[in-house]
Amino acid sequence: MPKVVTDVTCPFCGTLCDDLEITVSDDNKKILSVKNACAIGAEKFNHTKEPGRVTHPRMRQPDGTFKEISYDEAIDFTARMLVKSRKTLMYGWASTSCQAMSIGHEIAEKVGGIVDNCATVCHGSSLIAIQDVGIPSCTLGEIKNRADRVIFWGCNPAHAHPRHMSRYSIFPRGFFTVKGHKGRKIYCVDCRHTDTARVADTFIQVQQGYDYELLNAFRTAARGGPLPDEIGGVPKEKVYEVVEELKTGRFGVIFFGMGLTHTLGRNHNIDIAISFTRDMNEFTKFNIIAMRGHWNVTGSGQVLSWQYGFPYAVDLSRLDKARYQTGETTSVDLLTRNEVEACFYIATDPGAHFPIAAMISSSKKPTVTIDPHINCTTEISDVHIPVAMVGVETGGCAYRMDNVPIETRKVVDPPEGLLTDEEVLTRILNRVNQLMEEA
Amino acid sequence: MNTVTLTVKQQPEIILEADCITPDSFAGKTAAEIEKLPVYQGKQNCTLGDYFKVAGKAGSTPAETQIIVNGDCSRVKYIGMKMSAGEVVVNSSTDMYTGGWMKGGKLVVNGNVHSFCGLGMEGGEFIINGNAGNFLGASYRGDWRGMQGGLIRVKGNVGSDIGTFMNGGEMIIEGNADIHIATHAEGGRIVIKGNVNRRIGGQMVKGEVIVFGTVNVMMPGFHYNQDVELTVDGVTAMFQEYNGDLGERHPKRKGEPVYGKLYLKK
Amino acid sequence: MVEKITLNLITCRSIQQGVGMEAGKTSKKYFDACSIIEMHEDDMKNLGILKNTNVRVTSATGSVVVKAVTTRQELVPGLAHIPMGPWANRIVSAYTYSTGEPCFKGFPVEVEPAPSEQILSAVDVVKDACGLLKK
Amino acid sequence: MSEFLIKNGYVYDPSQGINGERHDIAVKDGKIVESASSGATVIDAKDKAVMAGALEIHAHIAGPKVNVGRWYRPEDKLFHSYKRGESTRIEGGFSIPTVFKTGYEYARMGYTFAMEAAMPPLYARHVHEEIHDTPIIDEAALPVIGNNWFMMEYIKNNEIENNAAYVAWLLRQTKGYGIKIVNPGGTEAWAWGLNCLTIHDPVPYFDITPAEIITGLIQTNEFLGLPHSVHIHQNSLGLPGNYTVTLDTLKLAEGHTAKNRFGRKQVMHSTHLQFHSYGGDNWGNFESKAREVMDYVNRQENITIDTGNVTLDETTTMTADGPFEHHLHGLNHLKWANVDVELETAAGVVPYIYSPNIKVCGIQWAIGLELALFSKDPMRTFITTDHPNAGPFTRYPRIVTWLMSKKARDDQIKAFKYSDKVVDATEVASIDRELTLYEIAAMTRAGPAAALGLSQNYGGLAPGMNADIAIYNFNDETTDPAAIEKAYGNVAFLFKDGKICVRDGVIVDPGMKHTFWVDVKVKENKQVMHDVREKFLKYYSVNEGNYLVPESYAPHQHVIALDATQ
Repeated sequence: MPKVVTDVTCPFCGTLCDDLEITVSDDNKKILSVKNACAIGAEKFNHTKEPGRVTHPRMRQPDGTFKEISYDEAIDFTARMLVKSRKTLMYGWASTSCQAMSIGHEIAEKVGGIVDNCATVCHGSSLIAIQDVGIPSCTLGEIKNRADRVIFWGCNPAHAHPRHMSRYSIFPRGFFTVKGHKGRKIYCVDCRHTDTARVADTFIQVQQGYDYELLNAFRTAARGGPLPDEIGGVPKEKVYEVVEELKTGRFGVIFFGMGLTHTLGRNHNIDIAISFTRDMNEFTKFNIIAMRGHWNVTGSGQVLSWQYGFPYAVDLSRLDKARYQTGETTSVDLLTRNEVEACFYIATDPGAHFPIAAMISSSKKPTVTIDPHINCTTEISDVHIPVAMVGVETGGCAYRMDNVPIETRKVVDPPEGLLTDEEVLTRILNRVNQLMEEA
Repeated sequence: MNTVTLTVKQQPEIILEADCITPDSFAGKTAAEIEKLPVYQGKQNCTLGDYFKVAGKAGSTPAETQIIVNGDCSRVKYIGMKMSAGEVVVNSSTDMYTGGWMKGGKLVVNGNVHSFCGLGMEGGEFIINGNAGNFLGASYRGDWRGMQGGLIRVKGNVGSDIGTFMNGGEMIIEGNADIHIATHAEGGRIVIKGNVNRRIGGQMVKGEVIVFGTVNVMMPGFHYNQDVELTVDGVTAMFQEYNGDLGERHPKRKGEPVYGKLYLKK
Repeated sequence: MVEKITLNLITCRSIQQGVGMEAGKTSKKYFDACSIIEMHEDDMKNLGILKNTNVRVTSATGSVVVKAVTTRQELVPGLAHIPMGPWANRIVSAYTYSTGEPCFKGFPVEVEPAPSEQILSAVDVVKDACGLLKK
Repeated sequence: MSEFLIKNGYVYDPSQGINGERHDIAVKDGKIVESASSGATVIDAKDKAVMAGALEIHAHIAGPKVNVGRWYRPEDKLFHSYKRGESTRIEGGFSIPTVFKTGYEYARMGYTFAMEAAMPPLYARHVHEEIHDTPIIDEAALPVIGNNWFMMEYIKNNEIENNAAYVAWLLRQTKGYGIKIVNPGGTEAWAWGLNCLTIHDPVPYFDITPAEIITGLIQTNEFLGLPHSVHIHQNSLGLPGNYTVTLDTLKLAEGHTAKNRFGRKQVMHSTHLQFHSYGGDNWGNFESKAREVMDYVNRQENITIDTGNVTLDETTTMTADGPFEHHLHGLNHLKWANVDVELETAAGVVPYIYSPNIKVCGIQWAIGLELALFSKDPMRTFITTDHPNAGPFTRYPRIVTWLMSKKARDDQIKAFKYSDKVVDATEVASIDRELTLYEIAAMTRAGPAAALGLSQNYGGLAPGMNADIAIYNFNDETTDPAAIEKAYGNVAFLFKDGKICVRDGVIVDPGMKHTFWVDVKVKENKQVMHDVREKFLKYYSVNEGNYLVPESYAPHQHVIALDATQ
């Protein structure tokens, strides 16, 4: 008899929808159907069925081909690499559980690693901004229950967080928002007329790279100051009009994405958006939320923070202290400046998502990648250790984009013999301890 | 004043952390003692003597100690960090945090410096005879206390984010600057003799930025006030004075708001 | 008509890119979703190409061959988009302004028709740059 | 398990009335026993003070807002990160230490238990993840309930039994310990940018007042017979003149009697009272009302309090009192973080510098000390810094020194920039009282243990009790302030569950920490379960099935099981 697993959390994006219903075969081996997920989430669960899944660690040979090796061999190679390297980049963590991260951090503390997560190329800018000016924010349920002014700035949830608008931000009816979409005014600020812009009541097309100036104009307008005629392609009349509309709302929120974090000025774009949000609290209630990408990148930041006090780019290379400086201990800078001697990647694919210069540097160093699948990183690594998919084949804690922790569930068994991240990391830690005692 | 001369004898394989290269840690030490000061390459503990030949003898106090560094230091971080007195002259380019949290004395780099130099500087004089990277005289992440005092002078160009959260002191850039100048500043003065790309004085509360060259894009929150004559670094000229950032909070003095000031040479 | 045009490039997510990622980096879905450049029709006209023509995109950092397409995520003329992925990252600068964040959005590229050039696979586009691709 | 005999120490144990007498303490299998066998390891405690492990009754050491405070203040760790000893993890942070430093520092001061004072239920899992990673010390957490929608609806309709059933359900879901109230009604009002500044201000929409919430929750607490009483952070925190609101709130306890099987006597614990004992009506005429407040507390025996001592440091304020943090940001313009939590609560975080050069900070410092020095019953007055709000908990050695030494207080007063103004606005300079070690033991051990309903096993040294024992290098003869501070901050020995975890201030064993929570059995309540289902379907952003904190999150859990079905 097929079984239905309910309350399943989707391990794709930071929206972390936790209402999926998944039907699995009675032997716990196959996913038969996925209910409530978006196209991407469904693909993730269905992908487990794909043939050709790697089930054994692989080591790259001098001729560029890969040879199957045992977990013991792979773990020994990894531990020796970590013990030898004087400074190791340990990057990834966004697609694994908080429990696994914790073990990874213990390894890093032993071997002098620099633990960095996907925020480094995603919402790292936002974290820097929050460190500079704080952040007035709320959980997503508050938006559902109260928000009547919703701004999407430099983000496109229709594509990147497909169920965000229906679960939290545009369509749901909440306690004080019984009219749902009709009771809300939706704004979209972007340099493209996106699918998100199509559902907005007001679209403000800003010239690419002029968000900081436009937000500066919003702030100036909120204080009743004078403005030049046009800011980043937006007429000043529009700015005054929108700011007045926002002031008349009861509860406003800005959702922002990589349209702000990736463009000129990076953290400053977020910084000024937060400052605008803060200003608006003099007139009404206003919050701002980062549209975090990976499903558990937030969790990595949380665990690193309670253990070391920094949300990413945590430099433990001195063994006796934790340090942090974005621009120095961040992955792309470490790689392009050749500041590390080995690379350890887990639960992410920098090969696909880092600028190529960083990966060229990485490919010249001893590298181990832990990932369920073949990807752009595994193929330029010395060793690839395949593992069970977290959130599908094993469970663990994850944090949503608003920092709410939600448990991911094991839905099906992993392929025979495949270890989990937690198991692989624990074995690496034990091997590292052994090697260090021997030394 | 006594002089200690350091000469690079071996390049670090990765990068060298040498926060001991200051008059404060050298003071009262012989060359042999200075050679034993700790430096680091990742988790490897090394000594200064592993990488530098040390000659001469330090003065009995930091103020009486001069350090001259020869050889390529472009992979050496933290030179002159937290120095309180004395003098350091580096005849090379240097890496990050040169002159970080400097309190006094004089630091001269006859080359370029990388990012985060003069971070949180409180006093002293920091002369860079080449270019400087990003976050020059800025605050450490999260800190609202950037450059507090002292002087930074750069002969060449600078990167972005100079003087972020600047509260005091003066910075003179003889070349050009990129983006984000004096963001969140609440005091101090930045003079840029060359051109600036964009975003001068964003979220500025108080303080001054004076630009001799061109500005690619002005911040909408800066509003023209008047023309004024100023004498800046020995040059007298007419400037357009702007008040800003009008989007930011401003303290009041005698009932009148105090603005950040941007001066553009006419 | 011109031989090459300069466009301002951004790299973003798309739902097809998301689905492709989950289908696997070696999947056709991923290749189809990410080895493209989305352009405004005016820019295509200007360059004298039709939709689905391979083009070479070159930045200060590097160069990559992708397929030119149009998009529902409407662009203004002069703005182009390559979905985030290894193709885009061949031309994204690793300069981070000392923030850790590379220049993923807002940099100039030159686009020229390259109808006879091949688009490399996701893995190969990375291996190629790292000198690991067996020619 | 090993056996110990602690010989020749001066024992301070108010739970047994032992005041500095020489007593030997025997330890076996994690418990204090009558006598040790000849094989016991002998610990020489000559000239040393022997006390039970201390209990922290109110601190913010685990959970979402604490972690915001950590990560949004990298500058709090700059040059404040180190590793001490082979077996310890890296420690970091000054005002908001990392979990590792938190556990180690409490242990180094002789603490073996700490209460996380504000757990947002929706974030309970996060709180427990941090507690899980905090070494050595036992911990529990109080879910914040004072602005909860379920609670407000039940209490508005006077449905105490339904409210009790809901609270019991919530404690089980969140692995919580008791009822925390923060700015009742005011935090819900904050969701619209408003506040409740007196106990009679109506809560927007919910048509209820803070006074009704507090009274209803006292009734709920005693209906359930929880080990701890309601634990309240009152309305109007931190504002000049708020002592009248404080007295109004404290009076709500009148007429209520504690009903429980733990020997707990109070029905209300009023926390960080320093922030609530302010006179004047602006920062110019700001003054201490500690005497007025303590006069009432001394008379009213069903109240306990903790102090919230200002330590004169740069720190990070954080509270579920969202509107207060917004107000504070308006005063100092430092970075403001806020999180409103759907249906439940909110929280704010703002850095703050208690400067000895600022008059108000000096007065705040004095008020905190006055509360303890005016106290007639050290068993009802506990020392806290409301960590990290009035200062980091790592300053307890300094606070104890100020309380035990008039000279230490006078030295500090002299060091203030506006000494005269501080003296004028307070009474601290004229107080000669110096607390004894016996009184300190009452305020940090026996007292908080009783208030938390834990006095059967914790906070004392009687045979049968848990062998959590702190031995310090000082005694009542020690008068040098520096010596007191040093000794209190570096225990000679700390026994936790009968094992030595700290020796001469150095962590030697990671200990076996326990998470405490309260599991109350109530009559089956279909109404409440229906309400829960409905609110999760309609208003929460997570599924009901994902709300529960599994027991795997509570290491070596210590479950206090209650039956409230009778």
